[in-house]
Amino acid sequence: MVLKVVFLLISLFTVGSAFMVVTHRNLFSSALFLVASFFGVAALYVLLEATFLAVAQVLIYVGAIATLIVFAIMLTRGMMSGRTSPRNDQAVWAGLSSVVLGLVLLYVVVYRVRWPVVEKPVPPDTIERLGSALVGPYVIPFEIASVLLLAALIGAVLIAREREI
Amino acid sequence: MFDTSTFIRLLPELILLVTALVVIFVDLYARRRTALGLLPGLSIVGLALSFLAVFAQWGTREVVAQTLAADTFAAFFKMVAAVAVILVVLASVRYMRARTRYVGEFYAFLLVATLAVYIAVSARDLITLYLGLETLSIVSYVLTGFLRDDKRSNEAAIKYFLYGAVASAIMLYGFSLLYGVTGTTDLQEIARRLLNGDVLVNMEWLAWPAIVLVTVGFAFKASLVPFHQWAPDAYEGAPTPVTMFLSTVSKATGFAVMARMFLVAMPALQSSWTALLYGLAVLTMTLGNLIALRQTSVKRMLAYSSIAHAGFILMGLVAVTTALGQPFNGLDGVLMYVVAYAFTNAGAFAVVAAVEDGTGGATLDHFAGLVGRAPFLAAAMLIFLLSLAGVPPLAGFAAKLFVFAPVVRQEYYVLAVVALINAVLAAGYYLKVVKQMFFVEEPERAPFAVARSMRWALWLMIIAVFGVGIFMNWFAFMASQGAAGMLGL
Amino acid sequence: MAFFDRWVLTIILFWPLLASIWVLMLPKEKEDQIRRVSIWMSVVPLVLSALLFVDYGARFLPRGGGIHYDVQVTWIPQLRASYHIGADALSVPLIFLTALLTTLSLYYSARVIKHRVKEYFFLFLLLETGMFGVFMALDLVLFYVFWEVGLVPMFFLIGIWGHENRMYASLKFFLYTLVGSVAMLLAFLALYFHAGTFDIVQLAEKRPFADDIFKASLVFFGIFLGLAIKVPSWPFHTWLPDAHTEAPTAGSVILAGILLKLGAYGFLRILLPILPTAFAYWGFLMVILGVISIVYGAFVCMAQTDLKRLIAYSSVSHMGYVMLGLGAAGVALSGKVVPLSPDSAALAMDGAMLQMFNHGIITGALFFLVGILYERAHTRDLTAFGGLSGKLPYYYGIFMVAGFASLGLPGLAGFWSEFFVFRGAFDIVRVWAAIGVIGVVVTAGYILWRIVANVFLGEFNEERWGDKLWDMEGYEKATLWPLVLIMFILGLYPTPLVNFFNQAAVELLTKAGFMFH
Amino acid sequence: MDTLLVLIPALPFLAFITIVLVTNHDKKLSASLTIGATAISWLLGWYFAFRALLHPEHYASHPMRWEVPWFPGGHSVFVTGFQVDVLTAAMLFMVPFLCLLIFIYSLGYMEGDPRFSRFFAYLALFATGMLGFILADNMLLAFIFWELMGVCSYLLIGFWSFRKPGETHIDHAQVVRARNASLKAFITTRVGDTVMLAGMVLLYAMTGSLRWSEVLSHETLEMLAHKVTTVPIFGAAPWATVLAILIFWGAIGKSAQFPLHVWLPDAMEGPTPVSALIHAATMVSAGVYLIIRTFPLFHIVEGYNGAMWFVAFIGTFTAFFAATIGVAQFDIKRVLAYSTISQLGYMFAALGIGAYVAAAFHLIMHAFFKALLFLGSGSVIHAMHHGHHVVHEHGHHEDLGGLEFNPNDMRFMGGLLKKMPITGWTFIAGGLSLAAFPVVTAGFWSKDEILAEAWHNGHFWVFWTLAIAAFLTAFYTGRQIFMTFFGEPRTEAAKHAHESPKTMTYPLIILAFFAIAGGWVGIPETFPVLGHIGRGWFQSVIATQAEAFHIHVEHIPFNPTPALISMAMALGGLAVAWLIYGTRPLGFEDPLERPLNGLWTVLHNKYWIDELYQNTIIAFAKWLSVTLYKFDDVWVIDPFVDGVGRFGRWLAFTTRRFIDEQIIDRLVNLTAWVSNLLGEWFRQIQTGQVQNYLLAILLTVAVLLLLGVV
Amino acid sequence: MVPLSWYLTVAALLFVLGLYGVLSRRNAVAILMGVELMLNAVNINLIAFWRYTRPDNVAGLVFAIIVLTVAAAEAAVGLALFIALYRLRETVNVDEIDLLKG
Repeated sequence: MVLKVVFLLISLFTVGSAFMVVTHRNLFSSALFLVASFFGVAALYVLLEATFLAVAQVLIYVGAIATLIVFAIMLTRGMMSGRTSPRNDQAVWAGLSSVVLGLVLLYVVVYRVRWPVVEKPVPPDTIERLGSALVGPYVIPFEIASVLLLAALIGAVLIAREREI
Repeated sequence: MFDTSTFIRLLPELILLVTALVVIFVDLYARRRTALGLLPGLSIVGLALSFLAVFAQWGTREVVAQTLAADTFAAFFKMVAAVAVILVVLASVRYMRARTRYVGEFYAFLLVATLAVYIAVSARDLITLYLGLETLSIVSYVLTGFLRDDKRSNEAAIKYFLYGAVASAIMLYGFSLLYGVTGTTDLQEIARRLLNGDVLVNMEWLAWPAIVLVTVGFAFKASLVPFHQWAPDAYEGAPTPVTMFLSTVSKATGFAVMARMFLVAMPALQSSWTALLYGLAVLTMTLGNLIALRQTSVKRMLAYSSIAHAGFILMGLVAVTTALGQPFNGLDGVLMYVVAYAFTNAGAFAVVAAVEDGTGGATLDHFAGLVGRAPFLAAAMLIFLLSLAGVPPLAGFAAKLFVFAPVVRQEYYVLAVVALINAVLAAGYYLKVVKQMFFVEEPERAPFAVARSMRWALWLMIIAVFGVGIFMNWFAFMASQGAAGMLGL
Repeated sequence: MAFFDRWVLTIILFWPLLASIWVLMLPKEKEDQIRRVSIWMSVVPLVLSALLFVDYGARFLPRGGGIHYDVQVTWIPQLRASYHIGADALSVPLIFLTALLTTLSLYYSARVIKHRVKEYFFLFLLLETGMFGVFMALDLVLFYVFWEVGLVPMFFLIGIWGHENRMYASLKFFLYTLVGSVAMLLAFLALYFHAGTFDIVQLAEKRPFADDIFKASLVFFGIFLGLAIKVPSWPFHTWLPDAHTEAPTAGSVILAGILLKLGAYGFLRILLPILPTAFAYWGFLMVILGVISIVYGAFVCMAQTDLKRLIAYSSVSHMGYVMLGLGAAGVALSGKVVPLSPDSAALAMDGAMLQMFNHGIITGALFFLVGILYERAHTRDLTAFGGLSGKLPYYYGIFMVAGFASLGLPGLAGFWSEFFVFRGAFDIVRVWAAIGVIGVVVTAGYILWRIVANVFLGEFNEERWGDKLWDMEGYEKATLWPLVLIMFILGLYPTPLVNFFNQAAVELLTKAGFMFH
Repeated sequence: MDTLLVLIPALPFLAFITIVLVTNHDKKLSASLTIGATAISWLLGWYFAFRALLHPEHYASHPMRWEVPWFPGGHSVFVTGFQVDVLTAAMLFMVPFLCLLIFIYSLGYMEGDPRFSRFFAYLALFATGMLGFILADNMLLAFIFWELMGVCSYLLIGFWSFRKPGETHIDHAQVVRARNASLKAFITTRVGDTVMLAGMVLLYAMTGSLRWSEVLSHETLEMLAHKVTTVPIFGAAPWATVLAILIFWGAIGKSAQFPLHVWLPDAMEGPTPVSALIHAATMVSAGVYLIIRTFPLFHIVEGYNGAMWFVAFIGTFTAFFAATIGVAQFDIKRVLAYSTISQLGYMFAALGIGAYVAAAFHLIMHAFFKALLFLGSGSVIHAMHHGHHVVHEHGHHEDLGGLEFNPNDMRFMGGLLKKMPITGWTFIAGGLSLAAFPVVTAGFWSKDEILAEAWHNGHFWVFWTLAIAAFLTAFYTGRQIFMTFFGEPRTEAAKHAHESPKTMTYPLIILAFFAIAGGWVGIPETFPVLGHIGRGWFQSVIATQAEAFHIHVEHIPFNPTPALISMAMALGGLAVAWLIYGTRPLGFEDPLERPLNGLWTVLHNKYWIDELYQNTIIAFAKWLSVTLYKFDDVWVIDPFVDGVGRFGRWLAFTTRRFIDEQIIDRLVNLTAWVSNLLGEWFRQIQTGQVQNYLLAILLTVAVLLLLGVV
Repeated sequence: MVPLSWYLTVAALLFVLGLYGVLSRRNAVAILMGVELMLNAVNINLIAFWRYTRPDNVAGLVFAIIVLTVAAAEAAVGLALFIALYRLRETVNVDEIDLLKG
């Protein structure tokens, strides 16, 4: 019961922050709300007993991605001022269809489908398992992910670098 | 679980990776002029070696490191990709040198993209599959936006990026649902669990959403209408060699992944995904062709044409029969089309690149009277366009034959008629270019020369286009083996 | 002899391709050499096809015809498609016709074409291979390949060397034909799936869809569309006037002389043997389309002021006889109408085949003649002329022969086709044949009233034409004499040709299950 | 020896080929070639003709023949060849002989024509056609030659249909008239021929053969007479009747019977020897010959015989109808043309009532006297032309009552008998024969026989109509003679006319002999007194042939009533003509013009049949063709797209790209237009705004998911 | 214990909100934030499914980690592109870049 209340609070926080992310006029505030939302998600992971993921979430999302975003906002300065509308012409349509999609998803995914839920505790050695899975069966994705990161970094540098000429 | 055999199986990928690194290092440490000459050669050698490594293992059917399948299906696509990228490299030598300083990185990225393709086409696990596709996407964004000082290139990359990010997120959502209902990410395993009674009950509601969501990602890669809209912009804005890559290799990967996903993981849901793909096929070919009719830029026209061709390829998948041993099973049509289309479309874009080099643009007007100014280019373009139109004895005909056939076999008459009309529509705008090149005479415009590497690439592609058309049997053999090898791993 | 039997067709087929490659390798400045090479190279298939004609006539015709000189090499083993070529009593004369018209066209073009010579001769030779291929192919895939191969060069011939409106015409030609050919391809695939082979001979034995008239009809109409557009039968004819009018002279000659025959040939080579039930079932439709083509085409001719367009429409009318003959044979085959004479079906087909050959010769000649006039006057407006018979007597004479042959004057080649077609059709589809007869009268009307009266009779416009028009030159005479001679010879003694075609007709009908009493 | 049959048509053909290819430039050589070849054909022809005529019993059923296999058809082989039986022989007696005479006549008539050689080439070709036609042993071959004659007729009528630069003796109006006449002739006869072609192929289909001997064998005919078919509108009829009527249409066209008679008068635009040969003696009578040849087919049906009735009706009507028109014509040749139509009508009427022999007899006789009349008129025209030329050179200008001078116009003649006696007298001989001047002339005997048969067989309508026609014939013949040869010359041209050269007059004399004496071979045995002279030789010979065809020939007894009526009509007609035209000087107006008033106008304008056709059938055909073409054009090129195209063409002067696009717009007409429109629409979707694209994804996914839920 | 469906609901809401952000925001960086929200939603799904259906199989966790990594890489490349865009055009408003269209 407590868990449920906690869950509700966290999720309200998360979803609320997310809502602010997509609606706030000020871009910088949006970014802050994004960070908040990421923290909320990390808390949900904790509730789901995926602590490693929670940590990773904080490290990667909050530490890396959110920072990157803020950097980008600073570099493309002047964009957080609310002089022009943050929303484009199709915002209404986008809202309506998002609501429709959301309702359909909720109807199908949450209401209709009976998920094969099993009542099992999380094995205590989950983190070890995760580690060995990453160098075992999932070694290829793991390696590829590193290649991807390398390539993405080189690419990002290549593209974002100041003009030399 | 890691032994020598695994390394041997992974040799093609490793070769690519090593080559990519070597290219970067050479670029860093060699003098610029040496590097410019050396890099394409190195890349081609790497690709060729990797091609040979794949070819040497033709016929194997085994699981490598749990998440990869070393089967003929993957091998087929890998070989197509390797050859196509070699052509891309050849076509980009002069083009890229004239436009950017970062030639080394360009080739390295091409190699990494190829590697991603290798992974994606052989992935037999949702995770690997996703990662392969995503790597390909991200590298492609970089390649598209490679000319960072070019507004169009940048715009193309941004659109591609945003579109890709959203599409892959949607696909991921679909993956997560699939994972949720089956509890596994292994494709074969998913298929097995889907046959389980309980799961099937759940799937009654989930099958369609899962298919739709998953398809968004693949359809984005394969640029199927209505998930195609990034393509014309990205194709037009990207450096032309990259467009070559995107419109052939990248697109083929989309089909490979889609085929594997649907055929391996979801045979139980065939009626659902067939219906979806049927609709997409009709939309794709019709819309692509209709819009292509109205284009004045040849590059953009070819972009739309390649969208339309995706519709044709899809026909093979729509009409696929699970009896993959027979000819005209549909899947071999996809393979045939992909190989024929790779050469042909790559060729057409290569010509566009050469024309851009020679005249500074790629609108219909730039093609006027091409036969007088660069007869070889005109002739090559003619051959490619005719092949795209499906005129025998060129590759495009073989391709059309192999995708029309399953449709006729399955008696999808509406689809057949739509395809028929589209074949004609397509010919209409191809001829527009032919007309510009041959019928309009522009005696006052000066002739221009074509780079030697480009000549090589074009000759290779011309030979390939004729080869696939005339020695259809050999390619059909490979394709049917490729198709037959996919199931059961 | 064995060598001849095995290789003659392959050599005829690919010789022009080799020649075209040779032309392609010559530098484009050496125009005279290109012309010489093309002409002389094209003589080889001509001689060989003449030999083929004689040889087949001597060796196989008396012994019951059949397919000979056949070669079969596996091509796509998975699909059981092969390089299977052969010739029978139907195709041998048509191969000869192709070779003849091509050589004459090349010879004529050598003098007339002065612009982008290399491309022209390259394409023309390529075209010849395509046409030969269709007449020889015994495999549907091969047939389709050659069918399309012929399309592209003609597209260029019209588009580059044509007249004012050439781009429109060439596109229209290409797209129209493509619609048909893709439909045909789909139908071929359906045949394949039913019978498991692309081989025409085997398909004819297996007779796919013999028991399912609905599906047979679907397939039939797929192929029919492709062929009828090429023939062209009303209402699929609308590409033809444009294409013929805009094409360069030799292009029109080949277009009318050979390419239209490819369609008709397909009816005989594919539809009749493979889908005899559907062919019989829809024979009546072909009759109706044929008759409409005849009458409609003829009437439309009367309204023309453009000389070339007139001849073009006359092709619609004349190819209608082919359709009528084929359709009548189909109706007879269906057994719904029992002809009074058992030979009628064969005679109707004889007529259709003869018309294929004769129309090639006659309309070919007419297009040459129109071209000759156009070269001098640069107008095709037939009201601009008058009294040319006095100024150009030689030209007048030749034109009269061709014109009379075209209107089916007995004693010239064209008569026989009409006679045979009507002989067969009157026995089978009496009323329709009777309507078709109107076309014969109108044909006389447009040839004489539109062309001869306007162009040749009346007064010569001295101010406008003065010295601009002169009589035929040596090379023009040399181009036309062979055709005129054939018109005369066949007109009086059609026997050699009828021997071939009758053999083919009897064979085809017998195999399709027609009972000669 | 029978193989030599081939030579009869082949020799003139060789002459034709040689002239066209080789000797065109040499007028004399060309003419001699034609005449030489025809002469040999004539000798050969007479050899065969007399062989057959002297042994009719044998050759009637066993003709001389030469044959070769022609072509296969299905499982049968078509054999072709030439044959001479008695009927052929009769024609073979007349045709080459007349050809030869007329060719010789042409030497003089065509002298000085720039295309003299060409003329003789055509003549030779015509001889080929006619000889081949009568000799052919099957209908198909006959048809080929039949059409060949049609072509020659076309070529020769239009011989003056164009003017070479610098050629002045032909005026513009004549060029146009000749051109139209030649086209009219060809196309009108082609109408009949095509119907006949239909009949022929049906006959072929029915009987499996076209050989006269097989088609007309008794068994075949019986089969045809008993098989019944249903003809739309007309109902059931025996095949024989249907086929006969279809074939008869060929004859209607060729022999210029109503309603296809309109071409023959116009055909007089051709040179006069052509009129004499083709449009009087041979080709037009080929139609009659064809019906005589196929008569068994007409005759076989017993009881009510529609075919016979039809032939009789057409023949009788035409005989009367054309005669009335002949009364009101001024052109000397046109009068003869209408008379030819009328006389051919007689022959058909004879056939229609079963008078087989009489028809054949009249055919031969008519050929002689009508050829004579035409040649005579040619001689007159030649003289008038010459006279006019002389007058013109001397600068005289005379008042012709407001009329244009025309050498053919009888109103400008008069008194020519004195100027050109040979022509005059021979013409009178021919005229009397045509008018059937009793007893002495050939025409009398042949015409009388027809009337007698009609009377005897009780066809009174036929009889009386023909009798009145005979009166009219005599009347207009008399009118012609009086207007031309008697009285005083009414113009300077007539005054200056003089006799034609010998090449022209000798043939006249020879023909005049036949026009008078020819009939004596056919005086009926039963005719009082004279019957013993000829003993009806001709009749008995032809009767043999008829018997071989299972046609019973009745030897009708002499009946004075029809004979007297016939005589009265002939003499009456001539007498009335003399009263009106011979007794007082004539002006430029016809004495009958005023009294007859409206009727005259009707007759003079030939009942406006030409105008009727012009405004109905031909107008309809033209309308149809234009409409269909518009339909074709409009249908192909959608009006809208066409409009766009035109607009584009206008813009083309400023920008070329525009027109290119417009041309592409018209790509596949409407389809292309629609595709382009759709393309343009869809192109609008591609806004360039990536978020629009993304919204499209969302919408698609939402819609698809909803589809799954619903 | 919290029912699975609750997590799924949160995930779906996040997903849709992210999507709405992507579709409605003009600023490219804001759009990227929307994408990140969507990816987070997917990760919630994955981990919730792992926890509730197969806690003993770590595939879901691995998948989530991979998604995290990819998200980072994607963000890097995307932001680099935006910076280049800003340099070229002085704007990062996505609805202002439409050179390529039609």
